[in-house]
Amino acid sequence: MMPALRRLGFLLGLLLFTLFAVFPIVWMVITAFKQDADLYDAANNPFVYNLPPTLKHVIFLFTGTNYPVFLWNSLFIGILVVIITLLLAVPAAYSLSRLAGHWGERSGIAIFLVYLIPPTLLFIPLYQIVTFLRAANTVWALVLVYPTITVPFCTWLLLGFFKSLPRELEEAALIDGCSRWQAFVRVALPLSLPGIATCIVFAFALSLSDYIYATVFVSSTASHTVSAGVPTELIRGDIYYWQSLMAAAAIVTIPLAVAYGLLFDRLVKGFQSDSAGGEATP
Amino acid sequence: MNGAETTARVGLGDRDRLLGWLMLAPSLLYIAALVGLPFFLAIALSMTSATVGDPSIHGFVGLGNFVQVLHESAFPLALRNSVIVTLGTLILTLVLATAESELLVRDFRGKRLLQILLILPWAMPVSLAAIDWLWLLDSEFSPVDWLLRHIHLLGPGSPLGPANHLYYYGKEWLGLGAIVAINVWRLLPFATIIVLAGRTSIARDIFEQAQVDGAGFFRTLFSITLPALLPILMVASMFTALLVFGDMAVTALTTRGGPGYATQVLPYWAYLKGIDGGALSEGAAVALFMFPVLLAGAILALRMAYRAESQGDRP
Amino acid sequence: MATLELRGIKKHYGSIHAVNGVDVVVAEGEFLAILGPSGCGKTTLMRMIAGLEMPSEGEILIGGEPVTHLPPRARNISMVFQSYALYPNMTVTKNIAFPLKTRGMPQAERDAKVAWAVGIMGIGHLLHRRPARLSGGEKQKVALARALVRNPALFIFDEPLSSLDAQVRTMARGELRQLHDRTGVTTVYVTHDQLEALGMGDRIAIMQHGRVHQLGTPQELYDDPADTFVAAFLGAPPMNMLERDGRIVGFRAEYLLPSASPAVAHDDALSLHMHISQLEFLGAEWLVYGEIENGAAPQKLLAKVPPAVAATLHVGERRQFTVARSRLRYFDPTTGLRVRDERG
Amino acid sequence: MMKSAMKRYLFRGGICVLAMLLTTAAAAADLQPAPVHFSSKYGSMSFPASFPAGTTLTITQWSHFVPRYDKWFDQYAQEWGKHNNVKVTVQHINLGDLVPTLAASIAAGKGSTLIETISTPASFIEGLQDLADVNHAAEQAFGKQDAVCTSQSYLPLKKAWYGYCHGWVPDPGDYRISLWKAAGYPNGPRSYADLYAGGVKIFQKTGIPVGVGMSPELDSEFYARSLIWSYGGSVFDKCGNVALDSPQVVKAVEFQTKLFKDAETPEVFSWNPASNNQAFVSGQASYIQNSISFYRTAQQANAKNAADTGFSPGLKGPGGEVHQTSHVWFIYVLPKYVTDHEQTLAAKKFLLDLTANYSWATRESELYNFPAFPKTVPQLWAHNGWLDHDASSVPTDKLEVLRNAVEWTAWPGYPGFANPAASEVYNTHLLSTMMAQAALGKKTPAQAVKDTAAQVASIVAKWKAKGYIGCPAK
Repeated sequence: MMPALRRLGFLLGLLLFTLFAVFPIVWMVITAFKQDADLYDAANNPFVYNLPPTLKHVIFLFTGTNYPVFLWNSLFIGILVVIITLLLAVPAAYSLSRLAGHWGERSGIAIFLVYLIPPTLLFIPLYQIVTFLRAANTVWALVLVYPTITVPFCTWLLLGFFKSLPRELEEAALIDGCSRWQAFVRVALPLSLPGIATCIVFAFALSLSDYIYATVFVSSTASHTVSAGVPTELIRGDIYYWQSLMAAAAIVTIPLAVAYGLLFDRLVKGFQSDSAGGEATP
Repeated sequence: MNGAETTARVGLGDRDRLLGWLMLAPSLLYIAALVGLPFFLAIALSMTSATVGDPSIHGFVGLGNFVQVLHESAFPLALRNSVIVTLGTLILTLVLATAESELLVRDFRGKRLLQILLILPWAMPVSLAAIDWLWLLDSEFSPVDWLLRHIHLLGPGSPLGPANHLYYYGKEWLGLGAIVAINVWRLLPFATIIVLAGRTSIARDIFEQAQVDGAGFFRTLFSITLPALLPILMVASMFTALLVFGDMAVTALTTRGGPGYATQVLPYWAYLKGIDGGALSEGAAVALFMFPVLLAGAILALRMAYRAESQGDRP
Repeated sequence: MATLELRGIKKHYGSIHAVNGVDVVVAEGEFLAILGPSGCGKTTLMRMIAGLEMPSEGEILIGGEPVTHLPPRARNISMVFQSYALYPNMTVTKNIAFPLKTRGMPQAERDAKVAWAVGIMGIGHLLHRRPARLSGGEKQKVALARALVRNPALFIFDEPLSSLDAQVRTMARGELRQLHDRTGVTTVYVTHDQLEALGMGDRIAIMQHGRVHQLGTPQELYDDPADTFVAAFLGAPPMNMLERDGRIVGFRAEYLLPSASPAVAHDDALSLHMHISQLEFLGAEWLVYGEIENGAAPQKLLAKVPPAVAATLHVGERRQFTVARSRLRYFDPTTGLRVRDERG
Repeated sequence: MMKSAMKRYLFRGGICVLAMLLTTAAAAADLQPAPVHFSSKYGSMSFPASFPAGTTLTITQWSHFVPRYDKWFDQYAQEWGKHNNVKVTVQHINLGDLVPTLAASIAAGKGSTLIETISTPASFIEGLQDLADVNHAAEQAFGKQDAVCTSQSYLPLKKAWYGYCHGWVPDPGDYRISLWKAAGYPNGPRSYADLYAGGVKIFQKTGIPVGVGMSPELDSEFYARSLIWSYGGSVFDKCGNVALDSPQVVKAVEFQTKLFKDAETPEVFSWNPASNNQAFVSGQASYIQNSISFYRTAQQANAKNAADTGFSPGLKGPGGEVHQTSHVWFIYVLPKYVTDHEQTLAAKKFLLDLTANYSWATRESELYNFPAFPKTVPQLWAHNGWLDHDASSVPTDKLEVLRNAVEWTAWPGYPGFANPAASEVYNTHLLSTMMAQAALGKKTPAQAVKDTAAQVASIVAKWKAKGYIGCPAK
């Protein structure tokens, strides 16, 4: 064995992966503080500040655009979507894994089928439905439709999770005086918290990332999310406000990455319960 | 003593079947109303002559829109590119995710920090990621071009020259490559998490056995790790494929389908035709072409996953 | 404490009959062991008693009251699972208190009850641990305490010793039985280990293919098996069985002894010429592996002999062995059922 | 056509004379827009002095390329609302989101009262209210509307005014003075032949390419049309039938293929609407066709560059013809889902009041918005007025070239009117794609034209079947 060579390969691998992940973001952060004259001079070294860095564009982002509103909307929508998703997906997953009999355990596939219908196909009729419900052009439109993306995903994830919990625990609870519902709430639910934590992160991330619904269902600036609002406000036809665009992306990304990164091992655990989404655990 | 206990009220919470349906019902109703119904509306729409100006479902034209769409020169390209982008992203993502999970399965100092750095792309909304890459691969100001020029790979008299720029989004294969790169970039953390989940749940003694048997790193990887990972790799591919195949933000914000239709993909073309162009029904028809492709892909992947898993179960 | 009555219990899953007509009455305070190989339906039967499954047919009565359609919590039973099913997110105290809490017992009363159960099980030092940090034996005690704490009408044990080490297991057997004797709670004990069943049960129900083959005291089952299945299943080693004169003759290994004098062959004993193929030391006894000519094929027999006798035996020799006629049990070769009152 | 243009020219001259007569030496003072005023009567339309309480008006429009305009407009809208007792809400969205928003609003039957599109909304005609009354009242009050506007909001076949166009934006050629001077074109290129000859020279010498796009975006679409028309071809005939497959169009595509090969880089395939400005402003393009918004930005960000920017009229084709697409049209539409009577009336009054105060719009957009009704902004045309004396430009008459822009400006649908097919062809980027396919060598110019013509034909056939294309019965 060649431990030294192996170690070198290991470090090199880590370095390459980190560079790939971080390079576009470093470039983003560098750009955010550049002066126009520096940015648009093709002869400049793009990685350094040829003119002193400026906070102008970051300040513009917060004072001259509705970015703070977008941030708030994204957060608001994200949190509500997470709540709705959990309210729908947790009982559904439990029901499929424990109560719906044999076909329920195999319904992982069926849940996947819901995914096969991409938003690009649905957004026109969905908009008619959203309007029928008088939610168009408000944040509620997005709160209403984002669970279409998050519920199947989280149900699938939790389905695996519940299946991996020993049945006896809930049966013990039944015998110890719980009804089935209480056994779910008092025993199964606390034990599935790692899975639920994963769901929270994924539901939030998916709702934050959506572009097409956010673009089409909401045109009022006051209701835009970061995802749709930033391109709308900072690409003004003839001009890309590159520095502000980059700042906007960095400001939303970096804190989330820290949060997700700290939860990294948790997220991995969230997927560990199950693999193909349908096989019953013995 | 017993008598008092048995009078405990028997309620809804005790009837498994009924409770099961009640717990499932909200999700089912929600999905039926907001996925099922619009899906059938979309199908209905695709068989009419509806336009954005008059989107009501009337004026039945049968499969006319599908025939019309099939005849356009953009269709084969959009289908081809959708498949290329999806498969390209899929293969690269899986290979890289497997490699990355091999690294991250170990413990080392600074792992926390590295996890934060590696998950960065996934924390960025896809539209902002696309804009980031639009700027990163800008035709004039790309720092990648600048680096390439500085190591004399680009520019007059160099291997990639003579131009001073590569014009990523202005070329067919570089454009598709860039779209693949963006998708790989943003989905790699997600795929790595899934693969890592599978990787860490492989029993340790298998690896120890392999070590005892004298298998090297690559031997172990190909004979032990990968076969054991197969089911979870299928799951990762499903998610990756579905996220990429249905996405239009990356294309819409970078190449816009150009040059010509060289990098056009089905979802953006559907959007362009249906919304920008106003031909709602034709847009719906294009979008519906995605469905059978996705369905076939999903069934294939799931079958493979089940087969791999049931084989793995056997002692 | 209460009686338990099972009347014509059946359970099918599709075309599979997991339990196929079981009638059992367990007396108040009785310790009933349900014994059978895996897949015999004992677990399903137990789950129906607990209320975790509904029988397809039949009735269950606890304390004379029908509970067939009641959920588990309304049956006032306690159950100790094979895996103990301790709630991993709760401390030992909380685990034990859980059944009381679900019944809405006030805190003070609850504490007293828990302290009582903890005292009985002698687990006072474990109270603040979580299940993950308990040994197998400790887990078992906690699970027992949890079952005990609320004075159930019925205890159900699902192979509670199977995950313990062999040494601890013997001890635990004794403790479990003592616990039952102390509390006097009617108990149903499911196991596939006959030592447990024989050692603890007031009566044993032996099950196979969803039916109870025999229900009786350990002694009855051992001495008078109702059919060839019981005879072959119970006892270590199982009963020797020979086909003779169109019947199956069975006898236990400990009754097969070398004849005192080779010439002796009288009416009261069955004598067999056996070729000794192996001798095995068991500690207090020796196990003799032998073969006899029996029609076409040689047949293997086992004898259990005291050391003194064993010393006279040698591998490879042929000896005459005898069994007292009173020790012989006859079975019908087609049905396997015991044929009674037979002589010669 | 020629005659009407001449008439307009004379008419404009009249205005100038009038302005000169009215002004004395201190002309600058009177170049100020008249104070904002609202009238309750325009032509045959009259409005209440004040709307009943609770009347609302919501307007969705783009984020203007000249940010100053938005600031002014929002303020103006509030002032208008206060004066007329209407609660006005203005939303600004990205130009790319205009069409989807309009589409979604119509599909949903709910949305803003007025939506302003920046190209013809003809393909939405089925979902829009007829605005004949407003357009007639405007003509009575403000004189004739420029054809570049009328063509984008009126469909003769149906006699339908599906929009109200209040302004448009010329699309001059923009050239880097220093480069073209060095190449021997001190006044910049004046014909496509100049563009090729000079462009190639500059590219070879400096590596700086010509910046006319072939990307699926609006600037490239404009350029493709300008080129085709100046070469004597057209996409449609006067009645909206396909006329694309002609030798002239093939010639135009051949020209572009050659220009790309000799004087452009592949970046032109990847452009978005901002790219040509960005390239031009950063000195990486010798010539682009674009409206003056980038110039306004450059004046602040990079004065040196701005000073080195010259404007030229549309380029002459081989036959001497000049046609340049208008860059932007400001067209308000009133979707059919707006049914409230007061709201409808308020919307119509808003449109007419805006036109009455258009000199503000033109000035606050830094001369980006040209009036649909030229009479409403006399300051623009006045001698020593806004165009020939733009204080921020060096020299101050740099924008003078725009004065006659209306004469070399055409529009999608030209020589006929815009129709839903023209709009669909434009919005799905068929022409820039055609140019790109030929330039990339994927197809021969002739084949590219033929295929695209077939595609256009199927779109035309579809709309013809719906009765939106054809010659109006005389």
